[in-house]
Amino acid sequence: MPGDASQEKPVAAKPRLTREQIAQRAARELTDGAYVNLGWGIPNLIAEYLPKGITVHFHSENGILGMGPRAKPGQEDFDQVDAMKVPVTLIPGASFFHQADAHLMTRGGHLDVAVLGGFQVSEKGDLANWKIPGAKGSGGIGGAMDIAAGAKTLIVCMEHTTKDGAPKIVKQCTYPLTGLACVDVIVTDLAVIDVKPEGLVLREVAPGWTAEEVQKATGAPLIAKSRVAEITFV
Amino acid sequence: MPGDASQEKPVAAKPRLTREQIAQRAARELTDGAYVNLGWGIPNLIAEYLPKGITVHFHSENGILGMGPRAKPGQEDFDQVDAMKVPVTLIPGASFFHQADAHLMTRGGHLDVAVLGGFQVSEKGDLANWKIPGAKGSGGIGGAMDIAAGAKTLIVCMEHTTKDGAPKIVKQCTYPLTGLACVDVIVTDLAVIDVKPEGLVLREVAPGWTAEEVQKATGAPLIAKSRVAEITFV
Amino acid sequence: MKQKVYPSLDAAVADVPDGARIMFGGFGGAGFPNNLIQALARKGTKNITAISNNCGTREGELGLMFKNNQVKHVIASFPGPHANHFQDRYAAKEVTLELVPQGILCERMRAAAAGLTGFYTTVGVGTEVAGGKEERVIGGDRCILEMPIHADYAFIKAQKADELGNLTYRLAARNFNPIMAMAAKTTIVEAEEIVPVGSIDPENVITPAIFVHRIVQAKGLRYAG
Amino acid sequence: MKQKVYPSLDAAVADVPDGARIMFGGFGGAGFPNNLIQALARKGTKNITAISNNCGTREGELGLMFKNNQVKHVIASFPGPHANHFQDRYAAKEVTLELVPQGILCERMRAAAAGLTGFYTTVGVGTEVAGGKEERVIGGDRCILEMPIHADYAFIKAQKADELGNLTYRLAARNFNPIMAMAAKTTIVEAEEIVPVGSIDPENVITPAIFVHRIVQAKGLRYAG
Repeated sequence: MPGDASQEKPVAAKPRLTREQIAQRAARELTDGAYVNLGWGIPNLIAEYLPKGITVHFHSENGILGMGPRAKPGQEDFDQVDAMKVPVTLIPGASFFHQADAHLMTRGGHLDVAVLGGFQVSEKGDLANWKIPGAKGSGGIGGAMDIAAGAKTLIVCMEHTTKDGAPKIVKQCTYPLTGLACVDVIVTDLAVIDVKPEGLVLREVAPGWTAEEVQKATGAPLIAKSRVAEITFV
Repeated sequence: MPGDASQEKPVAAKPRLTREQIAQRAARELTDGAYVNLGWGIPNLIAEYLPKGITVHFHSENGILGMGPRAKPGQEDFDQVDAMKVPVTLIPGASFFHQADAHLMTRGGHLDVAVLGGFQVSEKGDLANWKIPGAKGSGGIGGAMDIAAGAKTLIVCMEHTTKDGAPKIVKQCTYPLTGLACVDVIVTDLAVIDVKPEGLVLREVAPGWTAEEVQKATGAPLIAKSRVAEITFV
Repeated sequence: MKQKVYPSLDAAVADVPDGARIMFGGFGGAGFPNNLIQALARKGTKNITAISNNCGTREGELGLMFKNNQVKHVIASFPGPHANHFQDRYAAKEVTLELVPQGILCERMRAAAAGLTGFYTTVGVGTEVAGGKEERVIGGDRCILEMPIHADYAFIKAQKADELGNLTYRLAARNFNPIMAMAAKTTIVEAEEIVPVGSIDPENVITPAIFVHRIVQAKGLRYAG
Repeated sequence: MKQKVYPSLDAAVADVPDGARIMFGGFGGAGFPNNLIQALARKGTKNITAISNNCGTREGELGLMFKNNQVKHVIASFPGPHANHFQDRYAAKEVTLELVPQGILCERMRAAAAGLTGFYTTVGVGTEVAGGKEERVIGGDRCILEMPIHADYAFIKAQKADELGNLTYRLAARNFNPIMAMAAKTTIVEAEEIVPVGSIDPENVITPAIFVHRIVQAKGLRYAG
């Protein structure tokens, strides 16, 4: 999809989706009755944007199924926290279990959808999301590797490019990997992309963006149908 | 320990311990607070003969800890059965769990003592107790292999010889094996024997029996101290 | 909201195809999904691979499946002396058998449930069950490699199910049921009682709803033969 | 009858020697055995190998162990950005770290508990955590071999303990505690409440008494920093 760069506005000038809008778009990937794990960062905002009329069962890897919204101030119970240490509520039919069973659920293919943040996603669906090369300190993996290996559908929510404008969707990850060939869908501030056996298929673009512009911001080839739809918000 | 056979009564003529007496003697190996699994046959009689003043926590591999005596007729609950399908009672502090956790206990070294029946025990402590060569039908293993592999102390209770008078304690098992080098103590109708790195150590003999006579009924060498005590019953 | 409660036993098993791999809960007369087994007999599914601790008690429990010649292969720990219908089929070579130590049966199903692709154990080393299995020494101990046991369906007997699929079991009728519920692709539960969502304390749920796909109410049926 | 209830926190940890391998329960501020950790600080045990999801929150939870330089090696999943005492010791090379994916940390401890001697998983294949581990293909999937994590002690935080050692936990404070309780040679429990034997419904016991060796009553202590 090569474009003629000279005829286009600079990429940075166009508005992109906000973090909330990325979450809002990703929320529409969830279906009624799904069992879902939300990771740190943008994914954690998704619960606020569930489509009306559907029930989603949120899983937390510390041993909760059926989390509701955050607890209101003053009503927090600090023994009832999610994986981000945030006091949460429960929906009816929730359950508690130990952490080995919680990860039996992640690894064993029991989660319908998991949504993780990402530093880089490769064209094969490799994910890097736990460690920035050269960062200070020990780093930490948490549940991401188990979740990446096991979820039936893995969605990654992230900005399309780094703060310096470098693509985060790349031919090959240069950051330390979380998992190989694990990502199914990428939702960014510029696009919705499916990771398919034939490559990265551009499903939707941010309002006002063209497929060519999104390709320019992407470090791996995108496959686009003749007309790619714009992301809409209801 | 070769003896002069001509001076002795035929082995078969002397009284041996009954099955109940074997169980009674084996029960004395259990200590206060021990977690114990009892197998089919003679081991299952042991619970009736616990030394006074001690509490033993009986484990059943179908998912019970803290079994009490059999349920009285008319008071049976057929959802509360032991591994022999017998309705049992519970002692205070009992618990239920699923069968994977029940065998995590057997394999993982959590049982202080397990007592199994035996067809043959070798001088190395190999056990054969699940299948008679040439027997009709499919055979069945049950929990014996997990229990044999994992118990801290494994006691085998059995008759010292077969109905034909052949020794069941042998140099090498000829029956299909349950486990290698797993038996710690053998309690029979003739003796109490410890399986030690140096060999089979004769600890006690049945009343009226000599070490030499027990040796004759045994298919592997026994190590005896100068004076081997007789089994006593209080 | 997505419905897991089925109107009848027959509806709950209506799609179980010939050749299905099915786990059946139960041990020692307790916790057997006898109503589902009877429905499967009515359905007539053939060439089943049955994964179960034992092979029934006369025509009760799994016995019905062998009486009707619906099973071609069994993975079991203790088929049992009273499993006469199985024993007859086995003697006639109409059914094949893989014998597995009971705890290893649990662990192999749990490995499938947990997304593990194999494990080493000392159980069974040097015995018939080690036949054909990879052996290696780990930490000085001889170990064999055991592989996960997957299944298309699990037939489960629960005491209570809420409408989402959270389960509790009664006493020792729990046995294999929670493990099998986690291990199969589609878990079908017969529950004594279907209770409203929210009526099982979240701390007392034994099988979380994520593992349960179909629920049908059925009064306990125990084979007392 | 054998007594598991200890008169004080200090008595419960009095024999924990230098160089001990200790599992510490807790996740996200919930279910940490903070009273036992403080007792271990008073005892002054050194050169600990700590097995824990994270490495404390400032001087709270496991943070105290690093502040006091009592730990030489950590096996953890997510040391954490607020584990400043750990991070300082780590930067100064006073403590070494093995990073493990969280679910694999659970499974490796469970393998120790269950007497399994290793398992294969697809988790971590092609990543830094696969370094030095045996890799093989099973059923078409690249897998790595993970080994059990054993420990001398587990420090556990429970809600209720009966005098035999049956435990329950409160809400999500359950987390790693039941797994660690099963995996260690000696399991030491601080319980909010010690209740009479028989007062926990046998169906609602989460950690059966067989896994518990020492119990001490201690009022919950939460690090709120």
